[in-house]
This record gives sequence, C-alpha cells and structure tokens, in this order.
Amino acid sequence: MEKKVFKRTGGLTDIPMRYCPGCGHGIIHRLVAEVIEELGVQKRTIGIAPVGCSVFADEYFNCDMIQPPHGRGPAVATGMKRIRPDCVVFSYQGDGDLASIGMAETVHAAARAENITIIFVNNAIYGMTGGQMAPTTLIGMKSTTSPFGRDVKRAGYPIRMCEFLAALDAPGYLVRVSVHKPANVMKAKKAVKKAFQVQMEGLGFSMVEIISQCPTDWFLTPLQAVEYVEKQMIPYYPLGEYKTPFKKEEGKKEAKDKIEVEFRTDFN
Amino acid sequence: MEKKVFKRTGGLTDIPMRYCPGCGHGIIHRLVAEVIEELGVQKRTIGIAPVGCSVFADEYFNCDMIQPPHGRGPAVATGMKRIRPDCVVFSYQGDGDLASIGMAETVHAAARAENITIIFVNNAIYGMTGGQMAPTTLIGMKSTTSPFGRDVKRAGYPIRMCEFLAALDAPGYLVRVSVHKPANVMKAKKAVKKAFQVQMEGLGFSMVEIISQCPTDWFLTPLQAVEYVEKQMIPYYPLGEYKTPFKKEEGKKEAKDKIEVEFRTDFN
Amino acid sequence: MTERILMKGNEALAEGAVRAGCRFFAGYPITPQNEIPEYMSWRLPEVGGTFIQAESEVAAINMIFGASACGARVMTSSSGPGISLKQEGISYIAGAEIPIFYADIMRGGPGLGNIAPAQGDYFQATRGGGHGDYRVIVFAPNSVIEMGNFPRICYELADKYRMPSMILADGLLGQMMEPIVYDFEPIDPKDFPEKDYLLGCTEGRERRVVRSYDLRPGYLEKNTLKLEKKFKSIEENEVRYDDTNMEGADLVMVAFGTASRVCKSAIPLAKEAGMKVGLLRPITLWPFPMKVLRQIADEVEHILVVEMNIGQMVEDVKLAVEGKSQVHFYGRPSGSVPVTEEIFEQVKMILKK
Amino acid sequence: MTERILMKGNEALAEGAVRAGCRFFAGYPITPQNEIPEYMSWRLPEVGGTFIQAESEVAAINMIFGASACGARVMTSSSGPGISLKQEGISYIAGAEIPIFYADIMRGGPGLGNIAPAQGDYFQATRGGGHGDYRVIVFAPNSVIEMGNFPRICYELADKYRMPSMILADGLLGQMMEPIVYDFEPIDPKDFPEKDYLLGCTEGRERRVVRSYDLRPGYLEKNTLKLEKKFKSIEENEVRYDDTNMEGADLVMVAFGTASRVCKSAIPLAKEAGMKVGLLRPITLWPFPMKVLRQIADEVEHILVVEMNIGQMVEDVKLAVEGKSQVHFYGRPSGSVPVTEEIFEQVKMILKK
Amino acid sequence: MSRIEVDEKRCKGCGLCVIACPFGVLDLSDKFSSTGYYPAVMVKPEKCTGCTLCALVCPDVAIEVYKETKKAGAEK
Amino acid sequence: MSRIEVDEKRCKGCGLCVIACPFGVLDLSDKFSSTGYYPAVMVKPEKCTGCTLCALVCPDVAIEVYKETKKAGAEK
Amino acid sequence: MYQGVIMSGFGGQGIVSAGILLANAGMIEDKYVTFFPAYGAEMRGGTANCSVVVSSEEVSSPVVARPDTVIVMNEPSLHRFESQLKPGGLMLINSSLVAAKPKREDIEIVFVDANTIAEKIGTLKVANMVMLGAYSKKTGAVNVDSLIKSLPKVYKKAKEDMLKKNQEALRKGMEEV
Amino acid sequence: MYQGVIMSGFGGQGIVSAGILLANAGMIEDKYVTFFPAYGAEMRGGTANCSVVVSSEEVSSPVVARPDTVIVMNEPSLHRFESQLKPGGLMLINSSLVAAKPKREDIEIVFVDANTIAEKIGTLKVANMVMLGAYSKKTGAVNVDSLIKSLPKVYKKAKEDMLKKNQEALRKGMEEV
Ligand SMILES: Cc1ncc(C[n+]2csc(CCOP(=O)(O)OP(=O)(O)O)c2C)c(N)n1
Ligand SMILES: Cc1ncc(C[n+]2csc(CCOP(=O)(O)OP(=O)(O)O)c2C)c(N)n1
Ligand code: SF4
Ligand code: SF4
Ligand code: SF4
Ligand code: SF4
Ligand code: SF4
Ligand code: SF4
Ligand SMILES: [Mg+2]
Ligand SMILES: [Mg+2]
Repeated sequence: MEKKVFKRTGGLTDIPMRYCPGCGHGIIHRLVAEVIEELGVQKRTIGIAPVGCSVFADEYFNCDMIQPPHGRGPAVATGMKRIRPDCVVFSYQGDGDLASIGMAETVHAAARAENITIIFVNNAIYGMTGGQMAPTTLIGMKSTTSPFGRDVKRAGYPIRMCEFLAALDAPGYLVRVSVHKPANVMKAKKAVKKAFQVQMEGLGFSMVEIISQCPTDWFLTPLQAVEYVEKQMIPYYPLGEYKTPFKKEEGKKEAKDKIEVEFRTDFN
Repeated sequence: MEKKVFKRTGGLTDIPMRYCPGCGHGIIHRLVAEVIEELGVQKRTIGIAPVGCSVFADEYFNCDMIQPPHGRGPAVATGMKRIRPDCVVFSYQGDGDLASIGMAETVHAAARAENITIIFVNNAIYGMTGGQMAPTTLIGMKSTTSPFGRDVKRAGYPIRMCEFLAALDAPGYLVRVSVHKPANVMKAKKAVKKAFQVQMEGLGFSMVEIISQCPTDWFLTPLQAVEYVEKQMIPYYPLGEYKTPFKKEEGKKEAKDKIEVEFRTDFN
Repeated sequence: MTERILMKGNEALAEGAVRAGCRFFAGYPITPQNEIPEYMSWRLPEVGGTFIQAESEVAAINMIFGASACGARVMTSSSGPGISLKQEGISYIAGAEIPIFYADIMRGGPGLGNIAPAQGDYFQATRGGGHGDYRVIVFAPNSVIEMGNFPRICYELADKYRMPSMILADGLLGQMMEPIVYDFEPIDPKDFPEKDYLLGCTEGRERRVVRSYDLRPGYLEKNTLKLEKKFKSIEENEVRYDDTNMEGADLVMVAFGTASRVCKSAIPLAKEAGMKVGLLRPITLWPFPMKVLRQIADEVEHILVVEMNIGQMVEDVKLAVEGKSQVHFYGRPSGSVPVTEEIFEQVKMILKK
Repeated sequence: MTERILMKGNEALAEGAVRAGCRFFAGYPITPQNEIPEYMSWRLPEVGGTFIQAESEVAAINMIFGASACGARVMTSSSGPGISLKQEGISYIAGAEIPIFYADIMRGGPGLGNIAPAQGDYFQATRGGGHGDYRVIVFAPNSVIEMGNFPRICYELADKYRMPSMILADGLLGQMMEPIVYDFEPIDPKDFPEKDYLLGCTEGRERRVVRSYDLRPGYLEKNTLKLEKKFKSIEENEVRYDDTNMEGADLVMVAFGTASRVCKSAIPLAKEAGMKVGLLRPITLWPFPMKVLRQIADEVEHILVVEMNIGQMVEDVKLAVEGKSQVHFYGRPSGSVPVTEEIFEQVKMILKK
Repeated sequence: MSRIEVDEKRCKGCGLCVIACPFGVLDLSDKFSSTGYYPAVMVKPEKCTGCTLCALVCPDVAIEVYKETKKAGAEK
Repeated sequence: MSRIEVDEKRCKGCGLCVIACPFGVLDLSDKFSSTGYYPAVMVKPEKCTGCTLCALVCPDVAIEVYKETKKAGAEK
Repeated sequence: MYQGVIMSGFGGQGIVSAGILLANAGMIEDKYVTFFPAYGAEMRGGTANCSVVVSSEEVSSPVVARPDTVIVMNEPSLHRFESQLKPGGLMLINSSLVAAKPKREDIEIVFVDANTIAEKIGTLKVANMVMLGAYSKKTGAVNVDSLIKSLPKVYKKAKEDMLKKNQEALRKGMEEV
Repeated sequence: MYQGVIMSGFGGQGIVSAGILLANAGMIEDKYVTFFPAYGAEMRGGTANCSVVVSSEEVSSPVVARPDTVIVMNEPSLHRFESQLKPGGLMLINSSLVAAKPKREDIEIVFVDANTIAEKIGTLKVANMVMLGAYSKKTGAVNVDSLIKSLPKVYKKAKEDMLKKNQEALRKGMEEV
C-alpha cells in the first residue's frame, strides 16, 4: 500500500504563492503552517503579515491575519496578545521590517518579554521594494542602494539581531536557523515549534531568525542563492540558539522539546 | 596669593540653570562644557538638546545648538556630522528620549559607527513630563504610570543601554558613569573627555551613559536621591567601560588618554 | 457618580472612556495630556483592562490597532507632536476599517512649540494628517463635563461606522478642573454587540483578514469609494453643534473648544452695548456643521471665526458660507488664550460701534 | 545636458536636485519612489555629496534637518506611508525655519493601499499633515521635464522663505520615462549666498540656536504670527499655474499632475464635439491659485475638478470660487488613472450635449 | 516503490528539489508548464525512496511524497 | 587660607556640596536668598582646603574655589 | 460675583490642594468654578501655582490673566505675580516666609503669619489653610463652612486628626483678618 | 499617429531595454513618447512588462490600458495581455517560446521565431531586438534606423560587437514580417 508521507499542510490556504522561484519565504511559510497545525492551535492563531514580499502571507496562512504598518508587527502583536492571551500570536517580518524601521518595536517587545512569537526572515535585502540595502546586508554586498557594495564607513555594520537581543535582560527564546538545505529546514521547523511552545507556556518573547534566500534581488539563480546562504550568510550569521528561557535559573521550568541546534557547516 | 582653582567654565553661558535643586543635569552640563573647553573645540562644537528636562540645554551650552524632535538626536547628529566632519557633534539625551522613543535612531547610529558622541542621562524616569516610567525605571520603582511599582509582567525589564549596544559589531566607545559623588564626577568627566576624543579621532560612535539623580520625580530630597543612585541604581547599572575602540585588534590605534574606570562601590 | 465632583478634564476623559467600556490603553507621555495615561495606569487594572506605556506614539497607535482588531474598546492619547507620529497608523486603521478612539490634547505648535493650550491641530484632525483618502470623526468638547461624556459617543460612532473617532481639545480643557456628572451608566464590555470582523478564534467561522491594502487593480478604488459613501452618510447624519443667541443676530461668532467659551462670555458684553451677537459652536469638527452655517449665512451679514491658531476652521466656515456673508477671523495661535474683552473688541470693530 | 534624453521621472527629479546643488540625501525605500534613493546612492558620491539610507522615514527627515542646519541643500523622498511618518519632523523644521526639500511620489491609500499612482495626499501636503500652524510650498509637476526642473525652484523658494518645499507627484510621474532637457546649468554649492542661521563654526560670530520651541509666554505666538506673514507673502507672490484654451470656455477643468494631462487630452475631443472647454492646472498647490480661479468663476458657469482621489483639491477650488460657479467633481481614487474618454464623458454630462 | 507528485500549477522550476534529492531522481522538465515554468519531474522514478527531502526544500509546497508501506492498515 | 564663593543667584540649596565637603566647612543658610532658596554658606571657613570637592558636585555651578598659593607668580 | 485667584508657593506647600478645596467649596455653593494648575515645565524648580475662579456666571477661561486676588506663599511668588494683580486687587502674603514687600501702591495688601499660626496648630502643613481661611473672610468668595465641608472630599486619605487641624487652621486664618 | 505598445516576457529577456529603445527611437524622430514599466510587486515572479507610447500628439497617460500592439515574449504574457489588446490590434508573438495560440479572432497575429533567429546571430539576448525589428516594420511607429541610432544611447556599456548583433537582429526581425 502507498502512504502519503508528505502532504501539503492545512495550515496553508490553497492559493499558490506569489514569491519568486526559489524564494525562502515559501519554505518558511510551510514550516510555520505545519507547526501551527501540529500544535493544534490553528483555530486560535492570529498571524501578522509584514510589509515586505510576504505581505501576501495574509492570503497564505490559514488562520486569522492582520496587516500592520511597516515594522510595527510587534506593537500590533502586543495589542492582540494582551487582549487575547488565549490566542497564539505570531508576527512574520523581514529584515527591513524588523531590524530597520521596526527596530524600536522589536527591542521593546523583547524587553517587555511580550509573550509573542516573531518569525524573522533575514534575506539581507529589501525584497519587496526591489533590492535595496537592508540592515543585515553583508559588508561588501551589492544592492540597489549600495551599488558599489556595502561600505561600513558610509552604511555601517550589519546587525546580528539574535546576538543583539540576547543582550537584553528579559527572558525569551532567540534562535537562528536557515532553510537552504533539507537538514537545515528540519532544524528550522524544530526551532519554530519551540518558539511557539515558549509562547504557549507563557515564557516570554520568542524569535526565530531564519536566514533566507532571495534569488531575485541577489541577482542569483535559486541554486546559487542557496550556496550564497551557505558560503556568505551563515559565516556572518552563525546558526544556533542564542537565548533559551530560564536556561540558567534552576527551579524554573524548561520549555519542553528543547532542541540542540548543531549545524553542519560542510556542504556539498 | 590666592589662585582660583575652580572656576565656572566658559563652555557654559551665564544663564542660571532652570533644573530642580540637586538635579544631576546641572553637573553633567558642567562636565560636558568643561571638556569642550579643555579640548579647545568650543568654536566648532554643535550640541543637540533633547526633548526632556534638558531641552533647556540649548540655552546653557556656549556653542551652537539645535533642538530636534523627541528621540531623534542621533539622526540629526548624523546629518550634521556628515556635512561638517570638522565639527564636534554631541547629542545630549534622556532615557526616555534615547532608549524609548529614540531606540531605533540610537541603535542605528551606533551600528553605523556614526562618528558622534552621545551624552545619555539615565535618571530612570521621565523628568520633564512629570515622572512617568522610563525604559530604565527599576523593577518595583514607582512612577506616575507605574503607581504600584514597575511590574515586569506588564511593563517589562529595564534596559541597560551600554550592555545592549555593546552587543553590536560596530566599533565605538561605551561607558557608564555616575555623578552622585565627587569621585564619580571626576571619573565621569574623564569618560566624557574620552568620548569626545574618540569622535575627534574618527573612531566611531561614543556614548557616555550617566546615572543621574532626579530628586523631584523620585520624590526624594537631593541627599536621598544621591543615596538612591548609590544603593539602587548602580547595583542594577554597573559602572564601567563596556566597549573601547579597537581594544582587541592589534595594530589599530588606541584612543589616547584611555581611562581605566574602576569604581568604588563602598560609600559612606 | 451622579453626584457632581470636581475633576480634571484629562481625568474626566479617561474615566469617561473607561465607563464607556475602554479596556485597553496604550500611550506615551506628553504634556498636557499626561493625566490620561497616568489615570489609566491604575484605573484600567481595576476593571480588568490593560494599560501599556508604549515605547513611542508610533507603537501606541499600532498596539491599539491590534487590540481593537481583537475586540477591545481601545484608546490612545497624545498632543501635537505625538499625534503627528500616529498619522501613518491612523491611515492604516481607517483603511482597515477598525474602530479606535483617541484624543489630541493640543499644545502650541508647530514643532516642539510649547505646552500651553492651542488649537493648531484642526487641519490635521479634520483633513486626515495621514496619507490617502480618509476621515476621522472629530469631537470638540468645551468643558470638563463634555470631556467626560463625549468618549461614549465617540466609541459608539467609531463602532457604528468602523473608523477612528477622536476628541480634539486644547490643553486648557485637559488641565482644568470643573464639576462633572456622567450622563451614562458604566457600560460592561460584555454587553457589546458581536462584531463580525474581529480576529481571534476561528472556531465555527471562516478565517478573517484585517488589512488596508489591495494590490489587485481597481479593488482598492472600490473600497475607497465605499469609504466615501460612509463619509457622506456621516456628513448627513452625525453633525452636532450648539448655538446661542442666534435670534436676529447681526453677527455670529463661530468657535470651538476653549475659544467658544471665551466667545460666549463676550455675548453679554455685546448685549449690554446694544449688539446682537450669536455663537455657533461646532461640536463635531468633522462632520462640520455646513448646513446650519449655510442657513446662517443667508441671514447674517457678519461671521466672526475665533480660533487659537492662525486660521484653520475658518476654511470650513468659508466653504459653508460660499461668500454669502463676510467672514472675519481672529486668531491667537501657539499657546495664547484670548480673553473676553479681546473678542468683544473684535465684535465692536466689525459692527463699527 | 542640453540634449534631450529619455529619463525616468524619479531619476530626473533626483538628477534635478543634484544639479540644483543637493549634496545630502537621506531616505528609506518605498515604491514608487525607489529610483530616487537608488539614483542618489551613486550620484551623490560622484559630486562629493552624502547619501544615507536611513533606518526609517522618521530618521530620514531628521537627518536632513541636521544636515540643512549645517548648510547643505538637502533632500528626502518617500510615498504616502513614509510621508505620514515624517510629519512630526516637517512640523519641527517648519517651526525652526530651516529650508528643506522633499518629494512625495504618491501611491494608493489610505493605509498600505497599493503602489499604483494616486493623488490622495493633497490634504496632507497642502494643509500640513503635522501639528500646529505651518505650511509647505507644494509643487505639482505633470511631466518628466517638470520633475527634473522643479527641484531648483523648490530649493530657491525654500531658501528664500526658510521653510520646507516639496514636490507632490503621483507614481506615474515617478515611474514613466519621457524626454527631458534641464533648463538650468548645474549649480555649485560654493556659489550659494551665505546664510546667517547656519550651525557649525562660531569663529567670529555669536553662537546660534536652531529650535522650534519657546516656553516663554507669548513668544511662540509672536513667532507664529511672523510665520503667518511669511505665508501671506508667499500666497501673494509665489502662485504658479498653467492654463489652456480658456478663451470663452463654457467649462473649465481644474486638475494637477497626471490628472491634468488626461484632462488636457480631452480638450480636442470636446472641441470636435463643439464644446469650449479650458483647463486650469495649478502648478503650486500651496500657494493655491485662488485669484485666477476667482476670476474664472466670474466668467465661467461650470468648473470640473478632476482628481485621483475622492475630492481634496476641490475644497480649494470651492474656497476660491465662493459659490459663483458650479463646481463639479470627478475622482478616481486609490490607484486608478482616468482615461481621456472618461473625462470627456464628464464634460458632456455637465454641458448636457 | 515510492514516488512524488509535483503540482504543476505550483512548481516554479527553481530546482531546489533537484539538488536536494540524494538519489538524482529529479530534474527540471524541458517543457513549459501552463504557468510558464519548467517544472520538476522524476527522471529516475525507480530510485525514489520517499525520503521527502525534496519536499522539505520546495518553496512552493508543490511536492507531495508517497511511500510504499508493508501493511495496508498502516494508512489511516 | 582657601575659600569658596557661592553664587547666591545660582545656588538652590540642594545641600550636595554640604555632604561632599570632607571638612564640614559648609552648611545651608537659614535665610532665604533672593531666589527663594537656603543657599550654602561656609560655617567653618577656616577648615577649607580648597579641595574643590564641593564645586564638583554642585549642580548649579554656583561654587568657585580659591586656594592660597605660595608664589604670586603662579597665577597667570 | 467673580473672583479670580492665583495661589503660588513652593511645591510641598499644598498650593494645588488648597486651590482644589476652594473650587470644591464654590461648587457646593452652586457657583460656577474652575481650577487650573500650572503644569509641565513651569513646575521645574519646585514651584507651584494655580488659578481658581469662583463666579456666579458661567466661567469662560480658567486662566486668570488679571487676578482679583493673589495668595503669596513664598518670596519668588511675590515677584512673579505682583505685576499681574488687578489694580485694586488683594494680595494675601504669608509673612512668615516673605520678608519683601510689594512695590505697588494700587493694591490691598494683607499679611498673615501663616507658618507661625500653623506651627501652633501642630503642623506647618496647614499654613495653606490659614491663608485660605483669611482669603474666604476677606473676599467672601466662598463660605468657610463650605471649605470645611469640602475637606474630606479633597483630602481623601487624610486622618481625622489632620482634618481637624485643617479645620482649625481655616478658622484661625479667618480670625487673622 | 498614436501607437500604444505593451511588451511582456520574463525578466532577463530585455523587455525594459527594448521598450526604452523604442521610446528613444520615437524621441529622436521628434515624436511624443512615453515609457512606463511595470513596477513593484508586479515584478515578483520574474516577469517584466512595459508600455510605450509613440505619438504625433502630446501623450496624456503612459499607462496603456488598451494597447494597439502587444509584443509577447513568453507564454504567461500571452494569457495576461490577450484580452487587453484593442480589437483589430496587433499581437507579435515569439513563437520560439510560445506554443499556445491566442483565442481571439478580432486581432492580427504575427509569429516570429525570435529565439531561433537570435541564436543564429550568436546570442539569445537579441531576441528582443528581433521582435522590435518586426514591430517597427509592421507598424511603422518608428523607423528601424532610429532604433539603430538609439542603440548606443540605451546600451551605454555594450561592446561594439554586441551593438552590431543588436543591429543585425533588428534588421532580421524586419525581414521576418
Ligand atoms: C512606512 C513605510 N516605509 C516603507 C515602505 C516600503 N516597503 C515595503 S516592503 C519594504 C521592505 C522590505 O524588506 P524586508 O522587510 O527585508 O522584507 P522582504 O521583502 O525582504 O521579505 C519597504 C521598505 C512601506 N510600505 N511603508
Ligand atoms: C513626540 C513626542 N512625544 C512625547 C513628548 C513629551 N516629552 C517631553 S520630554 C519627554 C521625556 C523626558 O524624559 P527623559 O528623556 O528621560 O528626559 P528627562 O526629562 O528625564 O531628563 C517626553 C515624553 C514630546 N515632546 N514629543
Ligand atoms: S524578491 Fe526575493 S524575497 Fe521577494 S519574493 Fe522574490 S526572491 Fe523572495
Ligand atoms: S524633574 Fe528631575 S530631571 Fe527634571 S530638572 Fe527636576 S530633578 Fe532634574
Ligand atoms: S522523496 Fe527523496 S528520493 Fe524521492 S524524489 Fe524526493 S528527495 Fe528524491
Ligand atoms: S523545489 Fe518545488 S518549485 Fe522548485 S522545482 Fe522543485 S517542485 Fe518545483
Ligand atoms: S573646597 Fe573642599 S574644603 Fe573647601 S568647602 Fe569645598 S569641599 Fe570643603
Ligand atoms: S551644591 Fe550648589 S546648589 Fe547645591 S547647595 Fe551647594 S552651592 Fe547650592
Ligand atoms: Mg528582507
Ligand atoms: Mg529621564
């Protein structure tokens, strides 16, 4: 007999996604949707789409969705979660959205240990608007607003959000994963699941930073793009967990299903 | 013969300051003004007053001054410094100004290693507006918007800006000092001077966080307030240098006149 | 609270919102409205509500966007600079058709200005300081009683029309104390009627999306034309104003908020001096009482608009009057409050007595 | 560049600003104006200028505030949502009387809306979307040539009156390419006249303060009244408009930007059908061509206002006309661009032919 | 024998599945799909183990995977 | 002998100088100044060493300190 | 009847609560009342002042530009408000803390040794009530009984004993003028 | 004379530069021209299209709602723009990449095997020029010489050799129709 071992999750709607071929957003959408389905919270999950390529997320996730102003996902999430603590609230955001215009909202939601989950898609570029420099654009990387490559003298240093937010005192869960290879995708899913669980257990702010490929605005083919993730992005953005709730404090409960993220750096 | 061993610095105007009795702003003003005078840069210094009690700074500092919107000092400073790299640009900001509404501007100026100096007056309260909770208000501390004491469940955790910004990759100088006792005042001045020197040598973003007393909105006498700094504030906000330019990288020049800040924690 | 008690305008406003069912407030300190968040910070927890001191005005407006989309009666408040920062959010909320209520307790502008009472944000409030075609229902109280009692009406209209409503008051109304009685019993949020656009639990219904965008060619236009219809119906049905001494007036003053009180106090002086002077006080600034003004213009030669700015509402008055009366303007901008005698002087000058 | 070349509106605008002496640009990406920052990112370094991609629109407006206070010709640009976020900064800059130049390349609103061409930000631009009493000089180009050549005029007026000036254009004008010739030679910033309010080196002069506040009672009012005078003088002296086919017109269309092009293309159709139709195109939206419209109203029975919104400029037209002509409105809001035939239909309907 | 199904309406021919498959089962078609892309197709269907790696990386959730099971009852 | 001068127009009587002085030289006056504060005054002037600690903590920069020097030429 | 009063002194002298008490007293006498505190940056430096209007007519603006009465609780207040007082107006001065004298000659000046009296009652805190008592007697704007009746409304958390002392201070103030 | 053209295909097929070339050719013939690219989210998915107007009269809007001509460079473009074409309008189809045929019968359809021709010239990149050559011949909107003259202006960085190939492709395209 034949068994369907991989099927499209009901956490997504049926609408074909409008992302470019090879874009990481699609993979990440699926992971989040599967986690929502698997945790059995689909009927009480509210998603927040960003302003960015994945503004379309509000058509794809099969749950209630809201579309906030650029960068303000964490603020909108705060309002929702405080009113509906019984709901699972996640905000899906790009690097421009979360780390540039939305920096204050991100930092303060984290500092408030606001009990929400952020899916942070770091593709080192402004995808939606056509490839401008992001706060996470690598040094030397070209973009339409850093046509000669990002120059630290003029444009400063790329921001590593996980490391940065980990310097706050508020508890929470911070992890960086990627979706450029099957093994990484699997780990990414575990990270997403753990982040949602952290929220469901009321352990504070959780953020999954996902290094994602943007073939279009990197001016690469999809295959070149996943290699770029491996060779260029991950060395600057090391994968792993940066904060786990109450890791050090004895006596307080651990988030269950803790994942140990040990990423291979060899790639063939 | 009699010699004047302490005289009013010409870095300040003659106008009597309008701060409350015992307020730390006055001391900090003097330190900054003396440093400007001593470094011989008074004629080419531009100061940025905050929106906060020290909005009046534009009357007190004896140099060109600008008054930006609340929290946007670092952005205004960026515009000025890029146009006048020959000038010394400092932005004087409160904790509400810098760490709440201005968080994004602060973080990004630091990440850009923008070659400016920030005097960050952390008095753990919104002084100007009458004592509301600040992002640095201590846990349990009462304010007019945390009337039962700051509760981390609702209002989150106080932000330690030096530690936080130190987690960025950009080079710079980050130091925390206080002005509640003569010895601390002396160290604070050294820190301010070093910060200005870091700017003058083009070594990037420098910020001096100064723990300051606000007797009025702490509802304390001036003497109680300096004790509060010692007993409550400093334990949460440890004094010291958090980032010095190119400390670790050999071969690059050190900022001169490097101060070793070793603060006494005993106080009588 | 049927007993008259002395209350600060800002506190009356906050209490009025809570009594009207407000259960979520996010705001950021700014003078002269600080008593609102301060009051909310202890009052809301008392009724099981949520107070958040947001990191900024931008965050505050978006927090209430989220909270309202989840079903709470929400509020934010600020003064000029902060309201400016909220304009993007307000435009989104208007576009997404989510009800919110907010207050602008005006101070002197432009820029940092000062913290004295002013009326310089009239344009911003009535024309939509944000981008795109939208409107906000604007109430202009002129006493502490109205500060306390208008929030309920604002909430009702915001819900009815699914859009932002606001109170536009100067700092004086926020800071002063006057006796107040609430004209309504506290409302329990449990009694609100069901809304079919709220987010939360999808059990037994289709999933919902709250959004202000539509990239499909022509769709957003359709939506905006729907909004336009709504606005027209509000202009038809929700105008509120107050008039005094209109019978046979030779001159009608038009003023809102604090300016209207000062104008009113000039009426007896004028009467004594043998002049017939009336006062039209718009209570809703948008929708603006166009029709009644048009009627007045048919009968009265002189209209004197008094504002604590350099002339903003006067445009609406002129739009209504269409050149039929002479429209005069007297303004005290950026933190100055006119006194009775000044207004009387203006009246005398116009009527040349 | 005396040769005609094909250029995108946004790029023509950016190049025009650089040729007019712009040496500092701070902006944040948003469609449909991305070509402006993109162009600046390589063009400004070429001329020794500075380009910064700001972390947000709020940061951008404040960066140019600082840079202008230090003497640079500065620019920022955005579209609706971003311009909304800049309103607080613009109000400060207006209050501090610092010249800046910016562009709003409009898209469909309110909210996130869409990225198609629209004219929904007219109120925001002309009434000051920010708080307090202030104005911004608003130019409305309707071709790539004007996109490229107006920045110089904007800078000159901003400097002359020490205030913000802006270009308000819809996304179509930003995105399209047309032939362009610049009508001025590149200006070297070294040739700018000295300004006596700039910050920097105090050698040989008193220290200076740039600020928008004054807490001393009455002082801010005085300053605002000074601003008012300035605004009146601009309304007197700086109005610009364009008219076509006005001789004996039975109907005059009023439109700006792209809408004015479409209206113009309807004139021959009307002529063919035996109708006398003229077009008044305001080039400055503030100051608005009130006087000429008032004259037109004396002679012409029908005025048809065409906008890509639900009716904003039409208020200014009505203010000018004061009921003397019948004012009709035809609007296509939120991203729809009318076509020639539609306008002609409207004309026919009004003239009932 | 295991197999995959590619939803042609979703597949955008990015090729990520092709390199993800450890057994070289997949390649891109040389014919356009109705949406204008060269979709993934099984070129060595017999080698498919149903490992799902291809599906894991597919950005368009265009792949479903079927695995041969021993007992019929295993499928619910 | 060293001494300090308190600018009465600036002093707000906060008392920080009083506790800063290691020699108990200072105290607050019991008379209002023209600005309505009790200004700092030297109550044990003879003990002043000119150490400037009082001036260092004065928020209103109201204190200037004079120190006895040996040689007249030392002052420029 | 129209009485516009400004009360001014240090923060901590109970200026604001005295003003509210006066307004409350007017309210329970069914007069029109407004109370308007100095706010914001004006408060820096620990000063406090407020304006109260008690009137038989509707009150237009609670901002008292030309007060009928100024109650001066410390010296800086004297300098600040002397010029604003209406010609013929009343200045009530706490002579315990204010040594200086007004320069104007077109006003009525009454000194009250409020701190000394308050000290005798047992707490300096009621000096404000002494002044208010004097004010009510001098102007008749409100009845002292209304002030006393208002005490528990305004000082909601005050102990019985403290209320009594306030009451006593009000009466003592009346007797002083 | 008025010609509203839409060109559409994949990103990478040189749609935008071909459109600019056409507009430039019109410009140097002193016609009124506008060029308007698809922008923003419309670009997602690697598609590209643009509208060009070449006209003897001033051009009102560069948005071509009802094109006189559609140049179809790939199959999705066929489906997308078929319905917009004016009755009687011209559809130029790159038959190398487009297997499907338009369903409409009220339009003129011309197939050009552009990729094959381009390959023969030596690079697939000039398939766009083949189409443009065919277009100029069919419609006469611009002269092919103007297109050739415009080449160095539009392809500023192109090498001599590449310019030649473009030129050849334009001519070959003309010969096809
Ligand atoms: C206030 C505001 N500013 C700018 C924009 C334009 N904008 C849309 S998406 C975007 C950034 C997209 O980049 P990112 O967040 O990294 O998401 P991605 O598209 O890369 O997934 C910007 C700047 C906007 N819509 N609103
Ligand atoms: C946009 C805006 N929001 C709020 C305010 C009101 N405001 C003035 S000062 C201030 C904060 C003062 O606190 P802080 O920065 O800590 O300075 P401090 O007074 O304590 O020195 C606030 C919120 C404002 N002027 N502008
Ligand atoms: S532009 Fe980049 S991020 Fe956006 S859909 Fe395309 S590949 Fe994905
Ligand atoms: S309120 Fe606090 S910070 Fe402000 S001047 Fe007074 S003591 Fe200083
Ligand atoms: S299921 Fe495994 S073996 Fe089969 S095609 Fe996919 S990756 Fe290859
Ligand atoms: S990964 Fe998915 S979209 Fe990409 S080629 Fe394979 S099936 Fe198609
Ligand atoms: S100088 Fe030193 S000794 Fe003299 S008063 Fe000041 S602290 Fe005391
Ligand atoms: S520290 Fe300064 S202000 Fe304070 S009491 Fe001493 S001299 Fe006066
Ligand atoms: Mg991105
Ligand atoms: Mg503070």
